[in-house]
Formats: sequence, structure tokens, C-alpha cells
Amino acid sequence: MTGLLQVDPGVVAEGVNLVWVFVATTLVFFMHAGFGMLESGQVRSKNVANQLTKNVLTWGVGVIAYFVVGVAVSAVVASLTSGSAITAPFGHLSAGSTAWASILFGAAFSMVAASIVSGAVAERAQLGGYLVFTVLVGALIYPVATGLTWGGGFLGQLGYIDFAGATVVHMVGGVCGLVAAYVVGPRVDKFDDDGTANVIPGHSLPYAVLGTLILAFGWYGFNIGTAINVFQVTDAGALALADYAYAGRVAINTALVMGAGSIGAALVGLVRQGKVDTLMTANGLLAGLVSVCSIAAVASWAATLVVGFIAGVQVVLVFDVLERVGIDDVCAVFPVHGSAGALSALAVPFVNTNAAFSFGQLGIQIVGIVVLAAWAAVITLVAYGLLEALGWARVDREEELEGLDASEHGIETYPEFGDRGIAGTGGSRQPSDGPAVTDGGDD
Amino acid sequence: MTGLLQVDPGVVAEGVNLVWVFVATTLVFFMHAGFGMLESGQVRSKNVANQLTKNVLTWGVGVIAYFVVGVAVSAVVASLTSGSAITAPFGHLSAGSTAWASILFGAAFSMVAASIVSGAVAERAQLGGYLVFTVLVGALIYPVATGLTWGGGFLGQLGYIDFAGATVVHMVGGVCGLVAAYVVGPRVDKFDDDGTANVIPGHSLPYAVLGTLILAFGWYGFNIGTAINVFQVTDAGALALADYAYAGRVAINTALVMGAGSIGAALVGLVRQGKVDTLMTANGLLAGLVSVCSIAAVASWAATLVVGFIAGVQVVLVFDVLERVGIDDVCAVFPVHGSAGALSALAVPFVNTNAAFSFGQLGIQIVGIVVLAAWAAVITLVAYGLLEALGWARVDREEELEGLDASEHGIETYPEFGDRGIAGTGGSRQPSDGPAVTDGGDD
Amino acid sequence: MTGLLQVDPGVVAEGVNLVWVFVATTLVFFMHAGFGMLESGQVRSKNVANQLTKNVLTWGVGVIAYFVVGVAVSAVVASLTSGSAITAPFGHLSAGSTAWASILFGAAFSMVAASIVSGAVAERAQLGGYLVFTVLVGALIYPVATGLTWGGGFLGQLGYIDFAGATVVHMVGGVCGLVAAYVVGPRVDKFDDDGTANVIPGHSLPYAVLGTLILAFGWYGFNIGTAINVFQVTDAGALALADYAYAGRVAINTALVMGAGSIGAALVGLVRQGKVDTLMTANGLLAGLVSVCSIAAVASWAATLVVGFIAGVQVVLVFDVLERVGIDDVCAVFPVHGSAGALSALAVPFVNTNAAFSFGQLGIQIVGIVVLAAWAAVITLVAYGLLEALGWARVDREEELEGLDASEHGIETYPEFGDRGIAGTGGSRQPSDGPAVTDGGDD
Amino acid sequence: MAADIQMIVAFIRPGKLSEVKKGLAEVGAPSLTVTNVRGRGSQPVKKGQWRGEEYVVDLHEKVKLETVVADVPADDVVDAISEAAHTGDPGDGKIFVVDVDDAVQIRTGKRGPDAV
Amino acid sequence: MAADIQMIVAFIRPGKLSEVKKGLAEVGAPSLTVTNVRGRGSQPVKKGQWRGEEYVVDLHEKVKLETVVADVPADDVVDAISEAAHTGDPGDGKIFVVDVDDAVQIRTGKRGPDAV
Amino acid sequence: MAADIQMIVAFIRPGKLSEVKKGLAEVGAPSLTVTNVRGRGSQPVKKGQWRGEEYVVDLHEKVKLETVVADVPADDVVDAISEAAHTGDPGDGKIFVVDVDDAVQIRTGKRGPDAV
Ligand SMILES: Nc1ncnc2c1ncn2[C@@H]1O[C@H](COP(=O)(O)OP(=O)(O)O)[C@@H](O)[C@H]1O
Ligand SMILES: Nc1ncnc2c1ncn2[C@@H]1O[C@H](COP(=O)(O)OP(=O)(O)O)[C@@H](O)[C@H]1O
Ligand SMILES: Nc1ncnc2c1ncn2[C@@H]1O[C@H](COP(=O)(O)OP(=O)(O)O)[C@@H](O)[C@H]1O
Repeated sequence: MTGLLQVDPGVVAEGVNLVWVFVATTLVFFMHAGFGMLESGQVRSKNVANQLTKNVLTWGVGVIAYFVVGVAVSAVVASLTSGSAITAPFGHLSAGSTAWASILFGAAFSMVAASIVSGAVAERAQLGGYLVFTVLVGALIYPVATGLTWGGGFLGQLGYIDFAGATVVHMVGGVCGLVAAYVVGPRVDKFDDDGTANVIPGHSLPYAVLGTLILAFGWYGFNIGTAINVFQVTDAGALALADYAYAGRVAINTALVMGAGSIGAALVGLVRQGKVDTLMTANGLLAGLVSVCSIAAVASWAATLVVGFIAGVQVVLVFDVLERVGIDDVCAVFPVHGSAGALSALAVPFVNTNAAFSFGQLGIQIVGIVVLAAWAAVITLVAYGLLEALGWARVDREEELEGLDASEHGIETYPEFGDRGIAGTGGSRQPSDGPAVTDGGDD
Repeated sequence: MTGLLQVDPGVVAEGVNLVWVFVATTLVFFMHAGFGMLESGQVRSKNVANQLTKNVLTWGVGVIAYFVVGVAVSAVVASLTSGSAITAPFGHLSAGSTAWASILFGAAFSMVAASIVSGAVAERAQLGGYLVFTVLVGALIYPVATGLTWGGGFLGQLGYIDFAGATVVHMVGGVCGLVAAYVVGPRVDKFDDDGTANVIPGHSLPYAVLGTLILAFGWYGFNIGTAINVFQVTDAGALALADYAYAGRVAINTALVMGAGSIGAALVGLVRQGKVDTLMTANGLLAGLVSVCSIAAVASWAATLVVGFIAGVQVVLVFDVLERVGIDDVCAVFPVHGSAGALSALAVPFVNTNAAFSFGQLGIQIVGIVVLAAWAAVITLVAYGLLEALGWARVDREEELEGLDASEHGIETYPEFGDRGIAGTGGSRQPSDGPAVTDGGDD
Repeated sequence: MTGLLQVDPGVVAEGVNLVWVFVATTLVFFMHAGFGMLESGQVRSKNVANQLTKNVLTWGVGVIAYFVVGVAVSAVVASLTSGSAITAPFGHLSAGSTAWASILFGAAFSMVAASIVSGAVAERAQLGGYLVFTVLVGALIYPVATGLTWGGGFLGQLGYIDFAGATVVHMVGGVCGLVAAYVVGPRVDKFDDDGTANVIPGHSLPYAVLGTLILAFGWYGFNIGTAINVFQVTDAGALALADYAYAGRVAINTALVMGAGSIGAALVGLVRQGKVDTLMTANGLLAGLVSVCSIAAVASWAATLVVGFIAGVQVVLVFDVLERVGIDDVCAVFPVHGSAGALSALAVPFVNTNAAFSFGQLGIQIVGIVVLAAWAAVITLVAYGLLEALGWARVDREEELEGLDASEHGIETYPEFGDRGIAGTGGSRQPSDGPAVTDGGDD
Repeated sequence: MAADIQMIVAFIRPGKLSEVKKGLAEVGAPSLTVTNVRGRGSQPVKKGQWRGEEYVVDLHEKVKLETVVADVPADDVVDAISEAAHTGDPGDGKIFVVDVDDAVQIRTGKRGPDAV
Repeated sequence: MAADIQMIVAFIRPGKLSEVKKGLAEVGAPSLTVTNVRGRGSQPVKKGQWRGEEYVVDLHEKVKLETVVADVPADDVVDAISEAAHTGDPGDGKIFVVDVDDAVQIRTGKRGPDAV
Repeated sequence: MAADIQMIVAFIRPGKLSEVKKGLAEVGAPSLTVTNVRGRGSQPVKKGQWRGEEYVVDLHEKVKLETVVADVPADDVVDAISEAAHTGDPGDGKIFVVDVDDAVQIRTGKRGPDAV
């Protein structure tokens, strides 16, 4: 016979919350594959292997940097900027199983921010320099952003609202990408001498769209997952819904905003060229998703549609501005993640169904956006500037023209591409020191 | 110290059920990426961007149509056909967080039905007309089907059984696709004047197979997710398993039926051509999955294997019939979703381990299938007929020959395709009003 | 009013555990798509459809074989080798819903082992023979491995530790692949007469990397899912965390080890060629994941990084050895799954934070590795030897040269590949018995 | 050697290949080789688009056709191609005739006109 | 027939195509056809890599260019290509001039030099 | 100008390319350019399949080979190709020899036979 009190609410909460943490983390991790495909599709085939390598190693070096150093940095920044005492910043390294689960959720978020950058500097950034910067994103740039906000630092104290990271993750990533693209400079053939922008199509729309849909899939984990606690134990000791009280709102807003963003971007194309552009529509879907991140838990569905629509529209306009000022943001990461992220945080006071509009909150949001953007911009300027000075930022002109796959990796992405039967069969394995031999003399 | 009654069974049920709703919804959403790849692989490269655009915007316009209008339509239809009073049909718009989570699960289902159509009319349907039809699927066609059945309408009252939507989702989608393909007419080069069908291969088997496997992945959410309530609170106030009492059966049947369907289709190929056909095998896997939808919760694993095998075999045979009658169903959506869905609902009385076979139930199943199929067929005939009359159904012959990517979007799916080094570098950005200039005169 | 005892801890445990079983199973199932893309990318375009067909049908025939026969074999082997009585080996076929859920989780694992093999024998193994072998993996080879270990057989009794299947799943799969590749022999053009290995590049790096990331995504289900029970009911009748007490550790180790493995492999390339190799880095990520399987629940994060790094490094070195001894393991499955799996089991006593190092445990681990590897090797030698003798192991030389897509399936993977406008339009449907006709005479 | 062997090289619209193939078979010159090419001539430039930005491409997709004939008069081949590939719009393409000095059939070793 | 029609066949670096196109337009011979080819000449072999293993490829990506001219002197075309495609490193490519016997414009049916 | 330059154009089986390359190197004519083409000749049509439905394709994958020679006799080249590309089954392909009027090496500016 079962006695009393044998279902401890704390145990139920811990177990079920963990299930949800694992699900959400796994989904956010998969966004990595989304970024990989999205970016690969938007670069030329001569740079695909490089982009994929960056993608794989972003997680490789970044997650370690975040776990070992970043978590501590975030805690220290939170303490410093809120005036509380710093206690055992590296305690997380031995925090134990359940705490690690939450930390991993944060790590997956940090790597979303890091992944954004590689799309901006694609097709000319050196692998080495890029990876150094990724370590910095994981160990410093992103942790400072979370320390200031969710960690309880200065902006958090101020009352800055960014539910799922429209600014903390996406805008920070987008600004890093923008500034890095600025420092690295445009691709050789992107701008004519008179500043006219050339259009450089990527090599595969299906990859770009598949990447978009994988990202959208993972985004459910990103947004609903931010409602991370299913249950809580009330002060009275009872089991109650925690973040899950509003998780359904987050979910429906996330699903609807994709529609609004994609429609917004599609319409811009229709109005401007009389044609719906596939990539622009897909970019609009993502910008919609970014734009809901701050407001997903508090906005009505109708307000969400409006914000998402604006986010979709602005993608195209902001991208135009970038080209006009001579910045070569290959995968449009600033319009999609940067400006759409700022838009989201800015929208909070207007759409918050839990609180009436107040200029105070608007002011706080502006301060938050500016501080986070400034932090991302300045540190990237310094860091990528330094990489530039060291000659680690960018490949040589010749290497760029030949393609980073050949120059940085000695690889062809599609060894048979257009050449089935000609170059597709490879050849003798080559001792790396010996002279190159071939299957027939050369003159 | 924890007192009594602090773990309210209702709270446990609500929280855990929500976790499962979110997981299942996310998986079903991802089927969208599956459809995108499956269909992209089955069209020629000149129509891939168009197919992808349709795919992205299907969700874009459809989910909004379903949420804003469709849910109400479903409720009204259920009330009207069951004789109950209509109460606040648009109440769902302010239903609140937890209710929205369930509604989103329904929305994801509605978009599966909608996505099916685009595969049937691929390579010649206008984007605009298609999107109008998608709005109709989300706002009317699918909601009526659910209203009649799961919503408690006429067929539901009658005792019609369709567990996870073999007919409500798949057959309805498949019939819409079939009729739309009929109204739109075959692709220019599909049939010779004497009616001989030409074979028009798609452009990428890997995309088709990847799409199939993504769909199969999402199908676990679709089927096991239909067992949507993990827990319930009994009348006595105790926590008990709800749908989860049979969810394991649903899961194993879903996993096994893929095998049976793929083997069935593979064997047909082996018998007919002496060769196993990859795409046919993949189509058979999907037909198997469709065929288990009605019966997953009640069939034995052995009966499931039989039904799945038949579903796999019939894919090939039904597709043959379509070609013979001159219908150009590009992605074989009717054999895969339509006839396999009907098969599933028809199989219910034969395989139901909860009830002995009865002709009464068989009759009910037949009525249900006929009503749902007739509804889908008639409304599609009217709607696509109207689009046809407006000139919105189909692109021009010339546009079709050139490819929808060029004519509807001005896009190349693979800008470098077969032309690395020739056309891959793009060119000057073109002011949309100015005259076209090039990098060397033309004569 | 709610009375006492209404939340039965057993019900909470059953329901929540089931949610987790379904999530984990679905993720592990999706690894199938990962293998499909990973392997497709590593073969030449002339063999892609064949590889995809094998992939789809591996699940098709394998899951049925495992469910119907394999589960029983595992139970019998466990009983036989532990001296307990055999009871109703086929009882699982009517075990009921909840039990089937767990069985399906096991089935998904079995199909991971089976999928590994197809990568080793790619580009020359006959479809038929391969499928016979897959049935054997599902019905016998894998079940014996689990029977000996997790099922409670001889090795389990001995105290052999393999948490998530580094050896039971991966090494067994890797050894089967290695031996099958040995029996089948190298591809026609792999080795020159003097034994020099030729390099035969696959056809798509993006597929290989996408496959890798899908596998990594599914691996969260594989590893954290092995911590399968969220809750348990204690002897005192209270609800308590079960495997979830350490699941967070499993999760963080899984996430970190990817980094270590990819960095290890990337550095080998950097040191040897001065370049980071994309595929090698991706292979290293997977080898890292394999290497954490045995130790994920007990190793510190730091030890995990060390083991994962070694796993990444050894991929390259072991692959070299294979080439030197003349074994053509197309997708490097032995280095990635075989040797990395053995490494993982071997590492257990060194990194176990729950127990001090003991030579006893090391000995047990060695015994376990040897027994499992020997079992996999011997049975594969016999089975594939038999297939070889029957002429079912390998396609003809001519068929291999032409490509398995043409010879075994009569298919082109990319019907338009490099030929948009030339061969892309297909042609008249061909009555399978009539003579071939064409759209213009031949001389 | 064989002054009476000629190679007809034509650049045509990809969509016309099938008809051209039929036309050639009818005049008794079914053997041919085709290549995907891109060409610039009098056909106006076309616009491409990427993320909504338009750019111009002045190289159009064409198919190159090579047919070598000996017994069949080159003019017949030229006419057959001309007819089948004609649309009347810019971009129809051109046909060039080049003298071939010698021909060999690899399978049989035949040389000269017989080899064609 | 028309002995004054010539086909200029050039094998050049893919990266030089754009400049060559400009050069040809300047000398009044804008019409051309390009094909992706691979070639072996004096350019040293390059190394490919797969899973970290190096192999050699002696066929380099090139672009083949065909321009037929009648009124414009072939030498002008040759010079234009030479100049635009020159880098000075091995692999720049070669230009060959072949006599064309006859030419036809499919759209108009014009023959001979007028057709080019 | 240089009447002694000749272009050998061969259509061969893709699988034979490697041997032909060796053969050409042996006769001292290693320089060549290859293109993926599809061709129709005496080789019987092949069947393709899509979703289990068969269709026929009469264009087979071939490789086109272009080698221009000046010092090396064209016949040596023809023989080398013939030998290396031979299987004896329909589809082996054909070789055509065309006179080249002039040649230029872009890198050096050399003209005539020296340029080849
Ligand atoms: N003089 C030429 N040299 C080489 N190729 C040419 C020449 N003229 C035309 N072509 C090829 O023929 C194609 C069609 O030519 P175009 O001039 O556009 O057609 P039309 O003759 O109908 O005006 C071009 O795209 C090009 O590939
Ligand atoms: N004799 C030839 N026959 C056919 N193609 C040639 C010949 N010589 C050169 N080519 C083509 O030109 C390309 C460049 O030639 P290469 O000899 O490498 O350049 P360079 O003349 O600068 O030394 C080759 O890759 C090949 O495609
Ligand atoms: N008269 C021709 N003109 C152009 N190409 C030809 C001609 N004859 C053969 N070819 C090319 O050579 C290839 C092989 O020719 P085929 O006649 O099939 O071989 P075989 O000479 O062994 O019978 C064809 O596919 C085609 O590409």
C-alpha cells in the first residue's frame, strides 16, 4: 500500500523539467545543421567545404569555450554589473548532472550566436581567424551579453525584457557578423570600383531552404524551450505549472510569425520585381522568427503577425542599405538576425499584453539594445581588427578567387561536379612529401 | 515539510501533456521540410525553386488561415452536422496558452494536408492560384473534414474511426491533389497525342529519399502524437494514463509499417522489372505510413504488416491507373496519400483488436471515406475550376517549357549548375527599371 | 475535493518514462536519415541510388527481423549464457503497449548497428546479399550482443560496462562492416596491382556533413535516451529520479565530445597536410560520439574531452592501416565505429568517477571487447563468406564499373546531372517486354 | 585523304534538341554528339535574381551538336537542323560546316568515309 | 563556298572569361559559345584531397571558347583573346584557328559570311 | 600559314579516358582537352527508370577529346587513341582529324606549330 507524501512535487518537477530541457536542447543543437545548410546554399560551390568546416568546428571549439570559460564569465559579469559578490565562478565545472543539463541548454544558445557570424564573412574569411573569433564568442562575447541580462546583471536589474534572445542571441550574433564583414572587407568581386554592388548567387537554393526549415524546426526548441520549467513547487509546497503557464502562447506565436515573416518578404519581392523570390521569402521566415523571440511570451497573436510581417519586409530594405554602404554580408545575417532582433526588443512595450505601454519600458528597451549592440560591435571591431593586423582575418586575393575549398582545404566539394567520368575517379594516393605524379606525362 | 494533496493530478496531467503536445507538434511541423525535399527531388531542376517557394509559403499562408478561420469553421461544421448549438466559433482566438498549444497541433496537421497538394500539381501550377487554394485548405477544406469527424460532427456521431488521419488528413489531401492535377491538366510533355505517358524523371533521388526519411521521422509525432494525452484525471480524481495506455502499440505499428510498405513496393519493382526501384521503395514506405494512420491504435503488429504491405504494392498499381486515365500526378500523391488513406480506414473493422468484425462498422467506414473524398473532390473541382477560369491555375505553355523558376521567379535553383566558372559569378546588380546591361556588348 | 493517494507514483513514472522513450526512439530513428546522407555523400554519383535503397530497406527488413526474431534471440542468449531458464522467448510479440515502446527503442538501436555495415561495403555489394545480411544483423548478430551484455548474459554477469553501446552497437557494427568489406574485397579501382591505394572521392561533401549533423542530433536520443527511465518508484513506494539522476552528465559529455573528436581529427589533417580536412573533421566528430558511449554516464567532462580527442585522432591513423592491409572500407566505418567503440569500452576503468581504477575491471572490459568483436567477426566471415559462395555478395566487375545505380536499379540518381536540356526530359514510357524505341532512329 | 567528310557544328536551343534528333534521323544522319554550352549572340540578355536582386546574364543555355557525315550531303543535314531548330526568334542559333581530313571508327578500325 | 569564315577555338582559364568577353565585344566579335572543359598541358598537376588523403589531378578546369567570324579578321579576335586571357603563368591556354566551309543562321536562313 | 597543325577530335567511352591519356603521353602528345558529351551512334539505346517506369535514352555518356598536334604525326595520335579506347563493342566511338590554320600560345605569344 502506498503511504502519504510519496510523490514529492520537487521530484516531479525536476524529472519532467529535465525531459523538457533535453528535448529543447537537442532541437536547438540541430539548428546547427540548419545554419550549415543555409550558409552552404548561399555560397558558391568553390567555398562550400570551407563553410561546412567552419560550421562543424564552430560547435567543436565553441561549445568547449562556452562550457569551460563562458559560463564563468557570464556569472562574473552579472555580479560585477549588479553589484553582488562574485562567488565561485568556476563552480559550474563541478555542478553535477542536473545543473549541467541547464548549462548545456545555454551552450546550445551560445552556439546559435556564434554560427550567425560565419554566414556574414563567408567566402573570404580564414578558417583559423574565424575559429579564434568563435572561441571569443563562446568564452566572452555571448557570456557578457547573458551576464548583463538573463544572468541578473545591469540590464536585467533595469528591467530589460528579451524573452528568448532576440537581442541577446540574434542581434549580438548579427552585429558581430556585420562588423566582422566590415573589417574583413567585401569579396573581391562584390563591388565595382564605383561602388556598384554585383550580385553573386550562391550555389544551391534547396540547401538554403532546407537549412531554413531545419532552423524553423529547431526554433520551437529555442522559443518554447525558453519556457524551460514545466513545473515549479510553490512556496506552499504544491506542484504548479511554471513557465508552462504561457508556453502555449509562445508556441502559437512562433508558428504564426513564420508565416507573417515569409509573407512580408515575399510581398516585397512581388511589389518590386513582380516576382516572389524564394531565398528572400525564406530569409523573411527566419527574420519573422527572430522578431518574435523577445515578445513570444507576452504578445497577442495579432500583434505577433504585425511584428513578423515588418521583420519580413525590413530584411530586404536593410540588406539594400548594407550594399549601398559597401558591406558584404553574404548570407544577409544582419537583416535576418541583427535588425530583426532589435525590432523584436523594441516591440516589447507596444505588444506586451501583461503591461500597458510605458515610455519607461521603451527607454529601457532602447538602452538594452544599444548596450548589447555596442558591446558586440566594439569587441568585434577590436578582435577582428587584431586578427586583420595579424593577417589571420582573410585569405589572399588569389586564394579567394580560386576558392577557399582549394586554397584552405585542398578539397573539391563535389569532386565529380559537372565532370562525371572526367575527374570523378580520383587518382593515386599521393605521399604528402613526394613529388606529384600523374597517370600520363606532362610536357 | 510538505503537506498533503500538494501534487494535484490535474497539474501533473496538464504539464506533462503539454510537453508531449509540443514535442509532437514540432515533429509534425518538420514534416514540412520532408515534403519540401521529397517534392523538390521529384521535379526537374527548372522547377525546384518554385516547388520550394510553394512549400515555404504553404506554411506561411496556410497556418494563419487555419488558425484565424479554420478552427472556427471546424467547430461550426461539427455543430451543424451533429445538431448541437454553435457557441462562440471564434472563441479560440482568445482561448489562452494551453488551449493554443492543442490548436497548434491541429494546425500542423492541417498543413500536412495542404502540403500534399503541391506535389500533385508541380511543374505547371501558378504560385498565386496555388496559394489561394492553400488558404482554402487551411480555412475550409481540412476544417470541414475535421468538423465532420474528430470535431464531433456527423461522421463522428456515426462512429467513423480514423485514428490519426489516414482519411481526414491524407486522403483528403490526396484527393485534393488528384482533382487539382486533373483540372490543371498534365504537363506539356507528359502525354503524347495518343495518350502514351512519357516518363519525366525528377532531378535528385537523394532529396526525394531524404524527404521521405524526414517525413518518417515526423510521422512518429503525427501518429504517436495523436495519442496526445499522456495523463488524465479519472472521475475519482486519480491520475491515470490517458491515450498513453495504447501509445506503445501506435509506436511499434508505425515503425513496422514502414518496413512493410517499402518491402511491398520494392517487390513490385523486382517482379515487374527485375530491379528494385529506389523512389518506388521510398514511396512505398510513405504509403505504408499512411495506411497505418487509421489503425495504429488498434491493430496487431501482424495485421499492420499486412496492411502496410498492401499499401506499398498498391502505390505502383494505382499510379499506373492514373497514367492510363491521363492524370499527371507528379509526385504520386494520390497513390501515396489518397488510396493508401482510404485503404487504412477500410481496414479498421478487419484489424480492430478491440472489436469483432462487423458489417455495420465496415459500412460506416465506407460512408466516411465516401463523404470525405466527395467533399474534397467537389470543393477542389469548384475551387480549382474557378482558378482555371480566372487564369490563375496554370502557367503559360512557354513559361512551363522554360521552367517555373525562370518564368515565375526569375531564378535559377543552382546558379552554377553544370557551369562552374561560366555563369556562376553572377553579374552587376540590375536596377529593376533600367535597361539590362551586360559585361560586353551584344550585336 | 481531491482525496489522498490520487497521484500514484507508478503512474507518473510510467507516463513520463514513456514520453521520454518516444522522444529518444524518434531521435535514434532519425539517425537513419543521417546514415543515408553520410554514406550517399561518400560514394560516387553512379552508386548513390543503390546506397539510398540499401538505407531505406535496411530499416524495412531489419526492424521486422529484430522485432519478430531478434528480441527472442537476445532473451535466449541471455538465459543460456547466464544459466537461467528460458521463458517464453516470443512473449514479447504480445507484450502489450508499454512493453512495445521499450522494444522499439531497442529496435532503433539494432538498426544503427545494421546501418553501419552498408557504408563499409558500398559501391560493390549486391543489394540482395546485403539485405540478407541485414536480416541477420537484426535477427541474430545484434541480439546476441545485447543478450550477452545488457540482457543479463555472460558479459553482463561479469560486470562488463558499456553504457550506451560503444561496443554492443557501434563496435559490433564496425567489425561486421570491416569483415564484410574484407570478404567482399576492394572496389575494382581502389588498389593498384602493387597495393598502392587510390583515392576515390565521394560525390558530395554537403551530404556527408549534413548526415554527420543529423547523426549528432539523433545521438542525443541515443545517449541521453539510454538513461531511459526518468522516474522510478523506490522500494518505499516513493517517486524518485531513476536514470535521470545522471542524465545531465550524459548530455554534457555527449555535447562536449563532439568538439573534442572534431578538433582531434582536424588537427591531424593540419599537422599532416597543413590543411584542415572537412570530411575527416566530420568523421572525427562521429568517432568522438562513439567514444563517449560507454563512459558518458560516469566520466568527468575533462576525461571525456581526452577520450574524444584520442578518438578523433585515431580515425585517421586506423584508416591508414586499413588501406595498407588492403581493406576498402569506403565510409571509414571501422575507424569511426569499430576502433572508437573499443576505445570507449577500454576507457571505462580509467575515467569512471564512480569507482577507482582496477585491473579487474580493465580485464573485464578487454574480455567483453574481445568476445563481442570475435562474435561479430566470425559470424560475418561465415555469413558473408556464404553469400560470396552463392554469388550474392558482390556485383560483376562490369556492373561495378558502370555503377550500381545502372546495373542494379536501372536508375540515374541525378537524371539531369550535368545535362540539363539533354537527357533531362526522360522519354516515352517503355513497355517492359517490348523492344526499346527511341525518338529518332539509330543506324 | 577524304575531302568529302564534313563536320556540321550547330548551336541550338536546348528545347529543340529532340526535334533536331528526329530530323537528322530522317535524312539518314542519326549519329551525333551533343554538349551543353552557353552562348552569346543576338538574343537579348536575360535577368537572373538572387535574394530579390536582379542581375543580367548574357550567356544563354544552348546545346552544341556535332554530326560528321560522309555519304549524306552536308546540305541535307544543315537543312534538317535549320528546319527543326527554327522558331524565328533571336537565339535560334547557327550552323557551321567544317571539312574533316580523316575519320576513324575505333571499334572496327575503319578509316575515311566508311568510318563515319 | 565561303573560304573567309573562320572559327577561333580557345582554351582559357575560367576566371578570364569575363575579360575575354569584353575584349571580343570591343573588336566587334561579341558572338561566342563557351563550354566547361578540363585540360592538360604544361600546367603542373594539382592535388586533391579526400578524407585527408591526397591525390593528383592533371586535368585542370578550363573554359573552351568558340567564336566564328567572317568580317572581323581572325587575327583581331586572336589578339583580343590573347591579351585578355594572358597571365604569364603556365595554364593560360591556347588558341586555334580553323577554316569554316559554310555557315547558316537558323532564324533567318542566311548563309555564308552574312550568317555569322 | 601552318598547314601542318591538326586537331584530332575523338568521342570515346568515359571509362577509357585514363588509358587514352596514358597512350597520348606515350606518343608524345600529352596536351589535350576533354569535355563531357552525350552521343548517339550505333550503340543500342539504354533504359532509364523513374518510380519503376522505364524509358529509353538514346544519348550515351561519352567523353570528347581534343588534341592539337604539330610535330607529332596525327596518325600516331589517332593510333594511340584507337588502341587505348578499343573494346570491340558498339559505342567505342570515332576519331576525326581537322586541319588547323593557326595556333597561338597565350602565355608566350608564340604562333604556329611552336605554339602547340
Ligand atoms: N559567331 C558565332 N560564334 C560562335 N557561336 C555563335 C556565333 N553566333 C551565334 N553563336 C551561338 O549561337 C547561339 C544563338 O545565336 P544568336 O545570335 O543568339 O541567335 P540568332 O542567330 O537567332 O540571332 C549563341 O548563343 C551562340 O551560342
Ligand atoms: N595541344 C593541345 N591540344 C588540345 N588542348 C590543348 C593543347 N594545349 C593546350 N591545351 C589546352 O589549353 C590548356 C592550357 O594549356 P597549358 O599548356 O597548360 O598552358 P600554357 O600554354 O600556358 O603552358 C590545357 O589545359 C588544355 O585544355
Ligand atoms: N557521325 C558522327 N558524328 C558525330 N558524333 C559521332 C558520329 N558517330 C559517332 N559519334 C560519337 O561517337 C559515339 C560512339 O559512336 P557509336 O557509333 O555508338 O560507336 P561505334 O563506332 O563503336 O559503333 C557516339 O555516341 C557519338 O557521340
